[in-house]
Amino acid sequence: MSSESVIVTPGRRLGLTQEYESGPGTYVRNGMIYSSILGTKKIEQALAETSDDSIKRPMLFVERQNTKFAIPVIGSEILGRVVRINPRAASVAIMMVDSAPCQEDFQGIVRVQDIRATEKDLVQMINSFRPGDIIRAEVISLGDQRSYFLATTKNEHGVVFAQSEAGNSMIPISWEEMQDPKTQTIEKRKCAKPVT
Amino acid sequence: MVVEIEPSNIEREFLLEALEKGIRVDGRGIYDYRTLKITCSPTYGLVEVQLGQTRVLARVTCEVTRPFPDRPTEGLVQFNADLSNLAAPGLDSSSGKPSVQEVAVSRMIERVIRQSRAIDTEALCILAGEKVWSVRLDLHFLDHSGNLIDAASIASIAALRHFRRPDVTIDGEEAIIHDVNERNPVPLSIHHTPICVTFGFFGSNGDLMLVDPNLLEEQVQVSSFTITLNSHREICALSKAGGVPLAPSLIQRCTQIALTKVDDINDKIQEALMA
Amino acid sequence: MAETKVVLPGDIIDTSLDSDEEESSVLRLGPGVAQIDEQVSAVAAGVLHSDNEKKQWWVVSNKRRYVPAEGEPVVGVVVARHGEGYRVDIGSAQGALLPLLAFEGATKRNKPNLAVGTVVYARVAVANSVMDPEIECYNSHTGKSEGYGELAGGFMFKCSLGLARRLIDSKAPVLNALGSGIPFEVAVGLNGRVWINTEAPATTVLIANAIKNSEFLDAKQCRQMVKELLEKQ
Amino acid sequence: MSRQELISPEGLRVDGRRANELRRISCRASVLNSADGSAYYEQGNTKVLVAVYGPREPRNRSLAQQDHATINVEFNIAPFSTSERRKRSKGDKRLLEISSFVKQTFEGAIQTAIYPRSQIDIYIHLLQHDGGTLETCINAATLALVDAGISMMDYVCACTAGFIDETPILDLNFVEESSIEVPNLTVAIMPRNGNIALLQMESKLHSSKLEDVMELAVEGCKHIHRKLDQAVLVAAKDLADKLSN
Amino acid sequence: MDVDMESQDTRDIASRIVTPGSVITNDTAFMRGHGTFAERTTIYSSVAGAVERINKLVSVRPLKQRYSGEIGDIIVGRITEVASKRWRVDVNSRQDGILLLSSINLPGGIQRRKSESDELQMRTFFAEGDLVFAEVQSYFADGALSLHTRSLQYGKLRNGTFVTVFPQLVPRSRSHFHTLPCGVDIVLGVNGYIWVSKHVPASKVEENSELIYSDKNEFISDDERETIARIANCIHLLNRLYVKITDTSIIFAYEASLTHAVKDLLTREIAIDLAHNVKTRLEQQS
Amino acid sequence: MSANIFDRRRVNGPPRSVEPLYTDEGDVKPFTNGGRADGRSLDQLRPIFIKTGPLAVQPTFSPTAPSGSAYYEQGKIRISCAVYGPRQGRKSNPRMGSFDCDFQYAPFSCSWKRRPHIKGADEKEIALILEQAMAPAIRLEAYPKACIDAFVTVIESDGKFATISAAINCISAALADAGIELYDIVAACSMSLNASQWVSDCNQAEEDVSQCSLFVSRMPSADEITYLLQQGKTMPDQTDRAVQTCSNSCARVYAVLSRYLQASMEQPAS
Amino acid sequence: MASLILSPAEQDFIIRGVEKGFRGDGRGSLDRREVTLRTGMISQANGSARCRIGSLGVGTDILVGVKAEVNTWAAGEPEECGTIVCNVECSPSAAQEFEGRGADEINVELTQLLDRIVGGEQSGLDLRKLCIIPRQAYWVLHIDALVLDVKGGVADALVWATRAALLATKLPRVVVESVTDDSGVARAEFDVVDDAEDQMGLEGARDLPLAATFNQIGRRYVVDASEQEEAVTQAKLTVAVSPKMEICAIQKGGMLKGFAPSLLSEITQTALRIAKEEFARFDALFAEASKHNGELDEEPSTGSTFLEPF
Repeated sequence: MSSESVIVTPGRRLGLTQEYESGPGTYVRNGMIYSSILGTKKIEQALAETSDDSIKRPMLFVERQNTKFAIPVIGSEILGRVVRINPRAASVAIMMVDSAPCQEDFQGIVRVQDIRATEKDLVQMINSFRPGDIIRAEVISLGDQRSYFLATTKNEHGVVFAQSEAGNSMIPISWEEMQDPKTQTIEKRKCAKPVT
Repeated sequence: MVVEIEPSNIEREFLLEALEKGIRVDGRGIYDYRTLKITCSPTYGLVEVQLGQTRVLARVTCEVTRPFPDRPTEGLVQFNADLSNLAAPGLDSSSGKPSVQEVAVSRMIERVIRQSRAIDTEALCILAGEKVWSVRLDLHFLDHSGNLIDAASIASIAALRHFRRPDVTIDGEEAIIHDVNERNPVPLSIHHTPICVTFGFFGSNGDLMLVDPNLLEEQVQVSSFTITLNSHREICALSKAGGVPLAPSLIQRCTQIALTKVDDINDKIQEALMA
Repeated sequence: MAETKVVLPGDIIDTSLDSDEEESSVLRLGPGVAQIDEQVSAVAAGVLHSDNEKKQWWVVSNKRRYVPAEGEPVVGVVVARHGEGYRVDIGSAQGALLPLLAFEGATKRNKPNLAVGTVVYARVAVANSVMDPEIECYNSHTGKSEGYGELAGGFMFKCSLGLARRLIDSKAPVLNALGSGIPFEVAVGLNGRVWINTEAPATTVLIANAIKNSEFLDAKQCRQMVKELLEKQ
Repeated sequence: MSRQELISPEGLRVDGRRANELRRISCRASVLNSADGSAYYEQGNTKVLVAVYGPREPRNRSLAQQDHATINVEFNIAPFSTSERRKRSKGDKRLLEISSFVKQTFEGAIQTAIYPRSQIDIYIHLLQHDGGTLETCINAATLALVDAGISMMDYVCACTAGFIDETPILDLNFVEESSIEVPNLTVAIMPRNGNIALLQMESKLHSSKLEDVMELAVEGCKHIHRKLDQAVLVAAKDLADKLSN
Repeated sequence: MDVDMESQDTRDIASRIVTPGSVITNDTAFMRGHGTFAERTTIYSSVAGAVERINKLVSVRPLKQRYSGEIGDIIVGRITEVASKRWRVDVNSRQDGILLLSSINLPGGIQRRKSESDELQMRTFFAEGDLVFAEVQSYFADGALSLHTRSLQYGKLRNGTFVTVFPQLVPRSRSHFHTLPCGVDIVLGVNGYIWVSKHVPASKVEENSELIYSDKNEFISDDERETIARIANCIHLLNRLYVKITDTSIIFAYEASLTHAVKDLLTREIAIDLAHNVKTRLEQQS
Repeated sequence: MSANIFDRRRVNGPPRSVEPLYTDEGDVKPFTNGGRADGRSLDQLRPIFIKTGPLAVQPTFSPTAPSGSAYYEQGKIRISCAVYGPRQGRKSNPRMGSFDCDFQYAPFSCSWKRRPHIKGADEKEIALILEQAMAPAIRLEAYPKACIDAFVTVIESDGKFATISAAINCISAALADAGIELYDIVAACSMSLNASQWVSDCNQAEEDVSQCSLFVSRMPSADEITYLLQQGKTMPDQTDRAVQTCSNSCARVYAVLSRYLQASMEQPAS
Repeated sequence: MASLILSPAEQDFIIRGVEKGFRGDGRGSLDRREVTLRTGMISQANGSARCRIGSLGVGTDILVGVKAEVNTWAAGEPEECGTIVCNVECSPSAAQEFEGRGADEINVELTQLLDRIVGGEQSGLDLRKLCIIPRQAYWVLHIDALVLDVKGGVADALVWATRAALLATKLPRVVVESVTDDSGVARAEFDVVDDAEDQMGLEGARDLPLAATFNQIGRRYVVDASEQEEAVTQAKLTVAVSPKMEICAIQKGGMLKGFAPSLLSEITQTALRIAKEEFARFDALFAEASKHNGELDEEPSTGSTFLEPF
């Protein structure tokens, strides 16, 4: 069955749970799948091979072409700016969640033990981040009252953009060093492995 | 934001140890005031008082307004004390409600001047029920190194006595307010000149007493007491709130000491105004 | 040294030396002096000092607010205790951190326990623009206390940073003059706090006042002033 | 308001009291159920209700004191309390002043050192106003604090006194205290040693008279102390009986 | 004051009612305990209450006060905040108690070491609002109580309802967890927090340690609900009438109450009547 | 005394002032012999106009731009609403997000005299009403720790209850435009009781003369009434009847809303 | 109140209980807790009352004072009737978060609710009787409520207390005579008779409504919810009913859910059904209260027995 496109408003009945999985942009109320956002109704056929023995139902979801603002959830990858640091943690203003921008910055912190996977006790905050750095990180917990907890333990996580004392943007030369092309000064950072 | 730094333990201990021996950290005698400097500016009603490091600027202005219906023949006296972190960090004026000190000081001055009716408000009446003078006293604290109240009271009285308001003549229902250079402005009529004298008390039950505590002493003192007297030896206000309770006898003793202090402060004000 | 030259921020400083081989030499710029483009100019108001041999330039200015610099001795007051260390007020913009173990011979088991309000003599260990300063009560290299640590008894008072710098100099006239007259202990923090201790409060007060007064006096006047004070006593 | 009207030739005051007579006092503890301690206190026509909470976790932990309890006083005047209705804003300086007086007074009386890092809240409601606000607030608060079982060096008892026609008078009512001729002296004492915890005075009084007026006020305080102590004792005895067995 | 006069003789110090500031004794032989303070040689009371005396130690027990903890107390608390590696717990005391992540039993039964992941998912053990049955382990430097739940009977509370009473009414005793004959479990926290719940055999939890942190209630039948409500009301009325609250007094109240409908227990007359009834029975007993 | 009447911020105005003269448009009798002044039938609503995204700047993303917005007209009523979020909330709740609403009348918007003593209070309360009417429709559990804010400005109001219900419809549209997850669109409608006759969607003049006004907001798909407010006296059966009729009118409003929203998607707003 | 967070287990226990008709304290879903009423404790007010809803002295506790003042008529104000002004303040003694400005929001909510119920004609009070001289002077009734303690069902207690206070309110008599001033124009003048004996009650106070709040919990609803029950309430509906069995106001509250229409009408029906006994109960209590007019007995009584009314 081809996925026809119908525009639906929130609260519109889309189908039954016996027939469909409910996907993003939908919710289920007593056995019925409803749309939860304004958008186009899509149906995605379950891929044959993935469904081993249990027969998989096609997924019903509602899609919005101009994706709106996102919020961080556990596991999502974020892009943020380091606001201030102290020996124990760096506070980060989360600007992007996955590919979607945030309406306003969310507060996050990277605790010193979450900066890298190995030799945690040797990590020095000052040698990992500086205020103003742009970092890529992963949300590991909803954290405390204020901030989300972030981690840069993965290789592809860490500083993606930083400026030197002199104010020139630096280029990573190792996974823990960056260099100012002009002044040749080398500063320590926990760099992110460039994603190709 | 900025929090006041409590004095260190050794400062406390030393201060007390010295005081036991009758010595004050700034070398003063127990019942000595710090050097009092009163400077009157050429503009009427603008006086700066300097009590050691503490500096207070008092400004008196006046305008014509309509009296309160229930008091048609009385002029108004308004007070406004401005205690910002200009004077000292720790005092934060940014938050909406006034700080404790600000309330304390401004209410104290208000009590001293208004409740004791130092100013003759009837004399401020121009046309009963229609026009009266509204005198306004602004206090600006420039530097806080202890004993704001005494400095403020001295500044207020000096400023009020130094102030001149434009002269007025009435014919019938008409009031003519004369320009200052057309007719000499006239001073306010002041009944009496109340002056605050503040005492600091130290030791577990406050038996060590001293006059005019400075900032460090204020922070260390266990109790304080302000007595306000005028030249007629009348008490115009008493204020002792908080701190360890004091023996009644102390109060009497303070009164005696204050009487002498008030006299020479009044003299100082006098000569400052003469100058 | 030549007559004192007062510079204001922005003043271009003539770094041309009487010595000729200039380009080879490297200039050393101290506090209050910076290289802007090709020129050297003052960034703080104060008295310009220079040392031609070492090719050094620096400006001595009398600030009120202390800006911590690594290695400087300071006198601080413990304002709070956290899990990782003490928060110490050293008069800088941010309170400094004093790690629990930054004392001579301190171990996890036995470490000094400082009450809030205690006065400590310490040296600045970490000072950078992005983090709160850190101080330590021992020399982390030697592990020896070198006179740092808690200051018990005595009296502490504040003075201008300029005066503090002059006092730290071993041949500070006031201290010498006083020292010749009366025995006393003194610890000077470059953050403008001086701690002194004598056997009698009276003398302590006297010394404190003497030091405060010496702010604007030259060596000769100092001795005079001290002399009078001592006589009064 | 002139003196004649304040004291009749027979030496009686506007409300028929003698010069050295207190107004009728009645009080009652534990009037609110969710407060740790509470008290309702009447002195003449002035009526106050006080609720005490704590010592409890500070509302805002950053304000917690390392070595002693913080005392927080909120004073509120019910709009219907005064003869002509008036609604006061929370920022009113007089309210703030009264609450800071009460706060300071009890900081001296409560053994705050044994409750570190905690907070004691004193919420005061003036339900009816007929003079002597500060004195009634302090007396009521004392009762409420005792009811909350908070350790104190002693009761704090307050009383006002004035001076009319060369005679000191006790416990001013609204009419008396609002006449500006009458000096208005409020004293709070610790009855055990008679030390003065709070002393406030407004308008003029000759220094030679101070002693007499204060003595009278202190007498008033002592009397109030007996009242409060009696109330507390009855309450305590009663609870004790209940608990016995 | 009269109180002081009579108090001068130190013979019958104990079980006297004193008020703040009144003299307890001038006898220097005595040591000052809670609720008192000394000035020179004299010991004064700082609260209103009954004087107690354990040989030379005199103290005054206030008749109404917030809970002040002692090590070993069995208490019920409510989680107020999930902080890093610790929970803050409201224990009706002068400051929140602390429950360290390290002092709870982690699921997986055997005392397993806590791991990074535990720190990140602390809410799965206790979240804000949860009620916890715990024991006071020690004091922190700042005087806060440190709690622990390292025993199978401790942990999260389910299947019932929560009652608060005056801490003074709950005497410290051997056991604070009782299974009443009427098939209801009660936890009498000495901090005045009481948990009344359907009886669940302890074995059930032992079998399945996951249950320690479950939020699911067992099935509760109507009768059980009624009994729970009845017990809760009994405790409430005992509290309001200031009768000591022990398993015995509760059982007495329960038995006496059976003649009334549950909802009527809280009407004044019946309440007074029941309370009186309980007291007399308690007196007979002793 | 004067110390605390003195105002630090403002220059105090003259002690006496004269109130401006209002030109009262000759008082139109709202109900002349049964009919309505504007010729509507008793259960007829005023024409509705909606537009979403008027406040969105192009390109659609900008940190300051609201995530969704709507402009709503119903007769003379004109309301605009901007929705911000999901964004970091002040009171963060790890279980679910929060929805806050701010409501204000533009100074020139209301024809009635505001009772001075509750100045602003009515605005605060309406904000609360809007929150309580909308929150049941928002899937807050989908936004842990975050908060969603709606800012409503009444440019012109005509009938208090009508305005509130219009505001609800406006917020619904704005939320949908913001792509916030909703259970359903909330539609609201007001009524007033006049001479024991219920009249739908009354304007100010009509509300003023009626002894009772009421409004209902409803989520059709779940057939749930998210808010009900009645001011004034009725006989019980009257209330029931009113709720009935209102629900029906809500259905009509709902139809208009969803038809517009669908259309707005078909040709994305240029 | 809002501050109270329950554990999931507690919530489940309450919800299931309610659905089965068992409430925490054994009440049926329509039972109200013990109500205590006192009047006339504020002698300086024209009328005052204190109402506590809760068993054995634990409960929501509200003090209401009514003050009547003469206002001079100004253009734009209603010409021949007086006005009623409501104002509710929550004391921090009810909940710590009410400190400072903390209570502002709930104050507004309650003030508006009270205003909606007793603020106008719908209250049954005859506002025209509050007019002294048309277009010249009228009475303003200031109703000031002070919420001292909150243990669920504030709205109900508020209305109960207000009704009692208004019933107890006495207005001084006003004599109006017309005087002709020298220019020969007749003007009406009035003066207020200052005599405690010569006072009269409010017209139509007997018609004042009572309110009942219905809290939807699970699939059922309860009257007079306790603090814990309010913590799990999804939605609530406050219905004010007059003795004449008219509905004076309805207001929905609660963030989480709405009502099914069927439930809604059921609730309004119930409200009317229970109104009868509510009024009966109120009148009994009020009569009782007006007997001993709130004067404290001489002997300072004590915290010993918490049952003592106040």
